[in-house]
Amino acid sequence: MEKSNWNKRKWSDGFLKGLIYLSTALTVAILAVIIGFILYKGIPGVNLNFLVRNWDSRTTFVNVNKQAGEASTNPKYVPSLGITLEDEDDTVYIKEIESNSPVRKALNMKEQLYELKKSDIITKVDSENTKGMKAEEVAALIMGSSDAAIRLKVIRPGGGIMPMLISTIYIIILTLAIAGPIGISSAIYLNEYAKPGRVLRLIRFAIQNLAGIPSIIYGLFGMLVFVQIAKMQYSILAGALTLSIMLLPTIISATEEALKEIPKVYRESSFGLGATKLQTIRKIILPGALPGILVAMILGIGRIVGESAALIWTAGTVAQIPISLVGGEASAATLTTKMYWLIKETGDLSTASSIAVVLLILIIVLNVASKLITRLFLRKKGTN
Amino acid sequence: ETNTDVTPTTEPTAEATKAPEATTEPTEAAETDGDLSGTISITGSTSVEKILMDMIDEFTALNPDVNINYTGTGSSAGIADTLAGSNDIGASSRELKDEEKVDGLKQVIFAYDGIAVAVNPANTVTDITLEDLVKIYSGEITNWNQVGGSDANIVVVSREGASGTRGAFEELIKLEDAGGLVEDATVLEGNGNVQQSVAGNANAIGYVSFSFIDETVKALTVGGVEPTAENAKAGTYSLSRPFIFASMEATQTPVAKAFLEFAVSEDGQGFVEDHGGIRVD
Amino acid sequence: MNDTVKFSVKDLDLYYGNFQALKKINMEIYKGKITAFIGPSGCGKSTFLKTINRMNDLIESVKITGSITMDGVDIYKDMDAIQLRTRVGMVFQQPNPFPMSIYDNVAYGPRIHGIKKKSVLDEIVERSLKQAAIWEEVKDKLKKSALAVSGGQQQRICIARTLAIEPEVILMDEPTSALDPISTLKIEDLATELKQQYSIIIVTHNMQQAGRISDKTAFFLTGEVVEYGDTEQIFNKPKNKKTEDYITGRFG
Amino acid sequence: MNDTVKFSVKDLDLYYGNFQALKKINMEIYKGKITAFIGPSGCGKSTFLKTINRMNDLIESVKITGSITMDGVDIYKDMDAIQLRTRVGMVFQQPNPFPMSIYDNVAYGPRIHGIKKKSVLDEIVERSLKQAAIWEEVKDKLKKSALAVSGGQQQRICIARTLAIEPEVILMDEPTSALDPISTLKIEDLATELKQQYSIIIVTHNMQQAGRISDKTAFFLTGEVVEYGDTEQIFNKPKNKKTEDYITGRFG
Amino acid sequence: MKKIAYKDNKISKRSEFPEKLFHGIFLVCALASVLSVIAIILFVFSKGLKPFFGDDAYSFLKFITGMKWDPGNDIYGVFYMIAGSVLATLGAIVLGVPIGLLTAVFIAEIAPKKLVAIIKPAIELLAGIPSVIYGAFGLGVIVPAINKISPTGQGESLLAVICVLTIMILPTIISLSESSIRAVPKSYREASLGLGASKTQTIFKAVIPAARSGILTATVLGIGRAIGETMAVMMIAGNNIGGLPKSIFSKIRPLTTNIAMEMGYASGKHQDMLFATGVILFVFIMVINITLIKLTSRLGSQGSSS
Amino acid sequence: MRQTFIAQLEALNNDVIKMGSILELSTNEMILALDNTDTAISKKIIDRDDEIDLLEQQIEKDCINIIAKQQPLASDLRKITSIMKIITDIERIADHCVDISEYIIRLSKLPKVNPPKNLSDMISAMKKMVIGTIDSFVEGNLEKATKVIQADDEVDTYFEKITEELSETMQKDSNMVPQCICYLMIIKYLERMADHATNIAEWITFIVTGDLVIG
Amino acid sequence: MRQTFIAQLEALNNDVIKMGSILELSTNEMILALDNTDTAISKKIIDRDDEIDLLEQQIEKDCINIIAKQQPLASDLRKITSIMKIITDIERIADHCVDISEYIIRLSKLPKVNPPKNLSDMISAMKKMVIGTIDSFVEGNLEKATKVIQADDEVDTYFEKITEELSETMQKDSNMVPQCICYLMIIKYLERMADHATNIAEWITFIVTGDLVIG
Ligand SMILES: Nc1ncnc2c1ncn2[C@@H]1O[C@H](COP(=O)(O)OP(=O)(O)OP(=O)(O)O)[C@@H](O)[C@H]1O
Ligand SMILES: Nc1ncnc2c1ncn2[C@@H]1O[C@H](COP(=O)(O)OP(=O)(O)OP(=O)(O)O)[C@@H](O)[C@H]1O
Ligand SMILES: [Mg+2]
Ligand SMILES: [Mg+2]
Ligand SMILES: O=P([O-])([O-])[O-]
Repeated sequence: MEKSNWNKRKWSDGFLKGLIYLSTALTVAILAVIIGFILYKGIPGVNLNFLVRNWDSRTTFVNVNKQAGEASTNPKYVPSLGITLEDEDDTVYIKEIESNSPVRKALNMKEQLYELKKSDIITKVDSENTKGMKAEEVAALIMGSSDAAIRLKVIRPGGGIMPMLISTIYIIILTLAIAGPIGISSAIYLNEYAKPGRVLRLIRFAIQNLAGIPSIIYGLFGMLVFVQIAKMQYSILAGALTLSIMLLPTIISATEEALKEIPKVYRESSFGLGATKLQTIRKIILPGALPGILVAMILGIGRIVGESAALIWTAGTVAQIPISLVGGEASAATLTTKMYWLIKETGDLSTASSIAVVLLILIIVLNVASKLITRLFLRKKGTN
Repeated sequence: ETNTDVTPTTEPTAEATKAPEATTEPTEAAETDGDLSGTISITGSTSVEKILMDMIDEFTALNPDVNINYTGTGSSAGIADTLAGSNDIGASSRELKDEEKVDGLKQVIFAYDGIAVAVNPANTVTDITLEDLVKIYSGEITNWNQVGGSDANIVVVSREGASGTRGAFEELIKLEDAGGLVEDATVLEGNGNVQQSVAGNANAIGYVSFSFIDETVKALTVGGVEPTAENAKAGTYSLSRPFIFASMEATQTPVAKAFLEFAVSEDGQGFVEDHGGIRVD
Repeated sequence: MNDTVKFSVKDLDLYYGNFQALKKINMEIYKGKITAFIGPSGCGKSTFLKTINRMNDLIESVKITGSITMDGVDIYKDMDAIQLRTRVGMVFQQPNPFPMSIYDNVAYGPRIHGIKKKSVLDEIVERSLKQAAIWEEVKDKLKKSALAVSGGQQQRICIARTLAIEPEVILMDEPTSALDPISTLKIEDLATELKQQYSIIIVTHNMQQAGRISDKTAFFLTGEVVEYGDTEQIFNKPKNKKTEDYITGRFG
Repeated sequence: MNDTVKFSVKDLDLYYGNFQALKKINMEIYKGKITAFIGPSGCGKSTFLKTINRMNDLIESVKITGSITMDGVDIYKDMDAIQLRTRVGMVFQQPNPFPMSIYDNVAYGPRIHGIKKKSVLDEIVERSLKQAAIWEEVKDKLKKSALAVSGGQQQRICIARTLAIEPEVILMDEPTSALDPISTLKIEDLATELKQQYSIIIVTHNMQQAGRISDKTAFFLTGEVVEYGDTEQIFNKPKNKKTEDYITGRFG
Repeated sequence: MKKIAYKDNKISKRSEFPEKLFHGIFLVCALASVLSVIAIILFVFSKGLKPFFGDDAYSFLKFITGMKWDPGNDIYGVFYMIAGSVLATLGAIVLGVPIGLLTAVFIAEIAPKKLVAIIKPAIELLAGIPSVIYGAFGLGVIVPAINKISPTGQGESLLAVICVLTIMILPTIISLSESSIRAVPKSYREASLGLGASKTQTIFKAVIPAARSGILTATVLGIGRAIGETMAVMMIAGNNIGGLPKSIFSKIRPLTTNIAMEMGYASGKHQDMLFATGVILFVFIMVINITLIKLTSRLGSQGSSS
Repeated sequence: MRQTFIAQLEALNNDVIKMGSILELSTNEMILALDNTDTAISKKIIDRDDEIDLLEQQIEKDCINIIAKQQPLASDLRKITSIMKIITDIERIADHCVDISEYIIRLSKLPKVNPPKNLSDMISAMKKMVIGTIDSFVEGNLEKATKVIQADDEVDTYFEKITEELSETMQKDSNMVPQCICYLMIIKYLERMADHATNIAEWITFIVTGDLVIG
Repeated sequence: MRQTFIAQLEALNNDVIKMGSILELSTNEMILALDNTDTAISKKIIDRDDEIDLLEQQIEKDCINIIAKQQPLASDLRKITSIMKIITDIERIADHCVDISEYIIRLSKLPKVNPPKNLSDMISAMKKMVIGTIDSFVEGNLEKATKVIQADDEVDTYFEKITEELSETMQKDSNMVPQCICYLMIIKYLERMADHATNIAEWITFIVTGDLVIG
């Protein structure tokens, strides 16, 4: 065809190609900025303590039995307790603990073992406030007491996300335990049993709607029904139930995808070999769909981890490790809700970003896990 | 490793690491209260959180068998929970409204809080009169040069509709009479957001609890009066309000009662001061 | 030849909802022979085939009247569908081994029917694969995925899987249409081999294939059996004009 | 017959990475004839076909040596691939109309090449559909989706789509393997019709098809052209033992 | 040949009971979704519609057309929020769909495998990031940036919301578009190239049209995500208590934010009004969902025969 | 519809008909030549044989080609296989025309004698058969084919009669032996021609009915 | 490998060979009968013809079936089409054996005369040809087939010679005319048998080389 067309084509090709590259560059840039922002703000705050410590500091009174210890030249060393002290910003904390130190056998007010740890801050020795003292002074104070036992008021510093990590895991387990079986069963019903008709349409319509409802509405609903009407209070169960409903469509549709992947001929073959429906489901369909189901679960975990709006008003924002399913002691913040809370209440973007870093890592792990499962599955299925 | 490493700067726990100055004998307190056990659930105001968390920490240290949960849901919700019986104590950062004062509801004022008018440190304005403040929040004054600042639009930052702080603030400056909050005001959830927002915007004005004033924001003097606890307590600083614990007398547990007592005790009050609050006397 | 009737189909009508896919089918299918169904696309071949082992039961909208008897027993009234399907095996168009090892594929049927003993299973698997003329090719990789072999081999594994439940009849729905010519011939030879022991019914689009391997041929058109008779007669001297037209490519 | 050489292939080698898929192909393909490529699966038929319109350019790992000239011009050295492809149209195994209307499908090529005038397009569409012997069947539903017609019709629409760019050569890669016998015959007749105007190269698995419609046949085996000659000779009296074995089904 | 005895009555005796039982269990589970939707509608609507009935009923008209939200003074108007939500969503779609689609094109059609191996997981990561993080990002980066250019002197604005929402819907748009582009049969590409089209022409004239149903679904899902987004938006929208947005730099108060912001604090009628806002949001989402269902079924039927 | 195939069949059919009409021509001319012991016509007949041979070869090839390429079945296959047989018979009949022509030339070199009495009747019977076969092929007419088959007996009877007559003639007049031998051979060929016509008719029956009647 | 097809081709081949061996038997017996003017043997030959006819019909059917079902190509197709032709010729040769046998019976009823001098030579030449064709078919031996084709001339020469001899005999002794006519017919049949053998040899050439030599 003609030459002029030819040039016009080349020009418009180039333009469109340019747009494509531009868009991609933009997307990648955005991603880089977001990740960069999070890492820049968050990385400095991430360390072992951040991961393993409690969120809040915890004050405890302990009784410690002194031991016979040799005096030392180090004025910060307390031989009778086998610890070395250090001071900073008006506070004195334990810097080192000997292996046989009696503080390892410290007892709290209830005569329970409360082992002191490094970094624990000593704010009172017997009835003496240590505020403003130097380490040497406190050491002297302790050594000055002639009683066999000594009472210390100890503050274990917080600033860690341990409770949220654990709460998040609890909520994941609970939610999947509720939504998993229901979702998988639903998918099996829809894909294997349901006959076209009103019931199926209704169910599909319901699922599609569930999928579209914004999490804030789930939050409203969960707060109203589980927290208030069912009197669960802010609790992991209320949160998990809310999330379960929210996750149903995800799990159902991902499982259904996996089930659909199983060719119809497998079912026919199985029936053709005289298998019953249940046998076919158990022996052919579920094993075949297992990786897909696992991926569905991982997707679910991803959403649980990332969810905030539906959890804030159902599971609360308390940084504690829940010890029951309902009631006050079951209230718990996940990493994400805590992060939100942190920004809103304190404007502390740095710590929030540190949590975000942890979340990012978690999400990367989940993504990689789902990839691996899929690949493993493909390899199993493919030529080998 | 030191504790400052592990505790980021503006976090409640950072405050908590400072040893309380209380001089009461913990030993006695422990011995008298140590046999307490049970759970207390507290919901409500978020403004009281910092004070409350320290009180809880101390109280539970003294009473290891006591478990206290606090969830910051906002004053109104906290009182509503109390009325509905779904918590033990409701925390409020404002006076109870008339409709909330039902029979059997017992309120304990455990602190007063000043509300600081915060602007960006870069702002040249240092003082504001109550009248100007009302005009700014009602939208009558829109430029900083009307109150002695540079020629720049004022960015008005307020709190969400149900905030106790906002309720108290609007009440104290009688915003209602001036026509209510200007429509265009930025509304943010939580003191922290307000603080952040003001810190990030040279032309913003907001209000936060005293405890949120730090180097990132500057508190204006109101009618020439410094926003200090002393001034607030003395009544010369006009923007202050009570912090209240509300509970239903009939269903009150012994632990809850003990906690309420602790809150107004010397020990408890120590934390009030720690966080820029004003002790009740 | 041995002309025992295996299936006797009487006045069979089949509807998918309101659409009548089979119209008054009357046919006797004989033991130890290969019966081929030919006809243009959509004429009801597969439908009829599936009716024989009640695979259509799985489709909700299907309505069947008339009767099919196997060895004199009404398969719809007096026989359990699952039992029927163990007596009437089926091989499909696409080779469709399950995504398991070759061994597990062949052992699937026996296991379904409760056989657990390894030695018995081993024996069944070997016998079936031998019967399906694939033993030599796969005996060293029984534990490998059945999907890792060629299409033609897969199809023979599927046949072995069917043989493992010791059916009396094997239904094949275009078993070679997805295969290359060489694999096709292997399957054809296998079918000819197997008819000694099994009655075989095969649906095929490939007229020559029907001609090559079948003893009897039925020509279907829009749900009806237009002509049914000895394959030789159908291919050389069809009685019906429509059959002739179809066979000589003058159709449509 | 008119024996003008259209393509002249010289010492063509093609590698996919390290795997040599075509080995020293030497062949002259004639104008106005149908040339068929036959051979077992994987022997390189499609690869060679795609080499002729440089469709292989799109595959990263492909390496080609030797030369192909069209009307004396080296298609790899002295011709733009896109230009080449407008001169050498291609029809694929699966009918693959775009999910657009029939009209838009046929007008796709002309539009790509810058023709916008409705009247011109109308004319091209009608002419192409007529040439593809499908006009009568679709003229009343040109605005309907091209996917809404039967497979055989889809394939003819695809042929019309190719004709619309007025190619000189049409490559067909197993154009009927997805079609039923009746549609297959229609396409075959169409091909015979079209060779008056176009040179046609067709890959087919179906030996009889090659026999039926082609003038020349090339038999490929593991990347080599074993025998190339007049179709009649290849089918009645192949020179090479391997060709004979393949043709008579004694292969593999 | 040894006949193996598994053709006895064992099969028919294999009782029908487990089959039926499990059928029942599966059905009940499937109905859980229906139940959930009904429950959500029932509770949210009953609470959300309460203020408009009874003695001191609030005028629904006033609610739906209201330009100010001031619970303290018993003023509950949501129209300006609806406008804000719609504008923000629209903006996000207008920006996000083209960018996302073109990026998807890059990934699916142009990028070499190695690059895809980097970009794709990155975009999946983008999809997995909790919305709160986007909020933080918006607050920390976008708001200050807009602050610098905004005539209002403030960064919290419709523009900020659009930016964040655009970023948030990008992964949805990209990955759905990408998979629908990838799902376009290779044969379409071959056909187009075979007709002498260039690669770019092939992409825009053959591949994208063929993938349009997937792209549309992506768009609708993007709309759903944008309109329903809460936490990220809340931090950056400004959340003014009244007034329609006048420019891109105006603050808005999306419906979701209105709920989330006051939910914890509200009680009584105020709380009911938040549920009422939820009802409005719900209706919006329903409309989008039904559009989506209709669209996919129409496009689906268009794709196949008849 | 298989256009190409049907066209090929058509062409094949036409070729056979063409072969038949050439044969008819030769037969007629042969009769003429025999009547007048005309060497010129005889030579023409002999020359024409190549045409028939070529045609046979062509048709033979075409048949094999069609079988190879088109996979004919049922009636098509019957037709093609029958044609392959029919053309052999046509060619053979034509050959016999040539053979007779050669004897005519031989006769022309011998003293003229009266042809056997029944010869013309035999010829016309044979001619009827040949033409009958060609007609029945063209029309696919089973009846005509049957008639041809039945007519064979008539020709055989004439053959016996004429042999008798010739035997008597030779016994009577030994001078006429060479001529009589020629006539003997000619009637043998005529008889064979009728036989071949019968064969063709049988193949036509097969085409139409599908019943193989090989005798 | 197409097992079934190959087996079918094998069977077909065997049937043709079987037909050939029956023909060989008939030919040998016919020679014997002719030598001794043995009516008993002649009758046996005549009876045996049905067997050959049936076999021809069977093979004919099988060929059509194989073509219909197996789509033979190249050498396979050549073989099958050739076999279809070959069996016609074999059947025809067998027919001629019958025809000769009938003349033998006729001869036996006439006064005995000495057979023509060259008859036994002609017979052995013809026999060599018939056996040659069968051998070359069995072996697919192109050389032998070529020899058969060449041998035809020899038979033709004998035919001319014997005709001459018989002509003289009849002219000499008119009483011997009936017997001579019988011999004339017999040698005509022998000549035709040789012709048919030639045909077969030509088809065998086609099978092997793929070159159609129709004459
Ligand atoms: N599940 C079904 N529901 C409704 N109609 C069906 C169903 N299955 C098949 N049909 C219809 O029944 C008719 C016969 O279909 P069937 O599959 O038996 O044809 P077939 O002869 O096997 O065709 P093919 O050669 O294409 O496989 C067709 O018109 C088809 O559309
Ligand atoms: N893109 C590719 N990369 C690597 N190898 C390839 C590629 N395409 C084809 N091949 C290999 O090249 C060889 C020839 O392939 P080709 O597709 O040309 O075969 P074919 O003759 O067309 O076979 P078929 O009849 O199955 O279509 C095969 O071995 C195949 O595996
Ligand atoms: Mg079918
Ligand atoms: Mg190919
Ligand atoms: O959280 P508040 O104290 O503002 O209610």
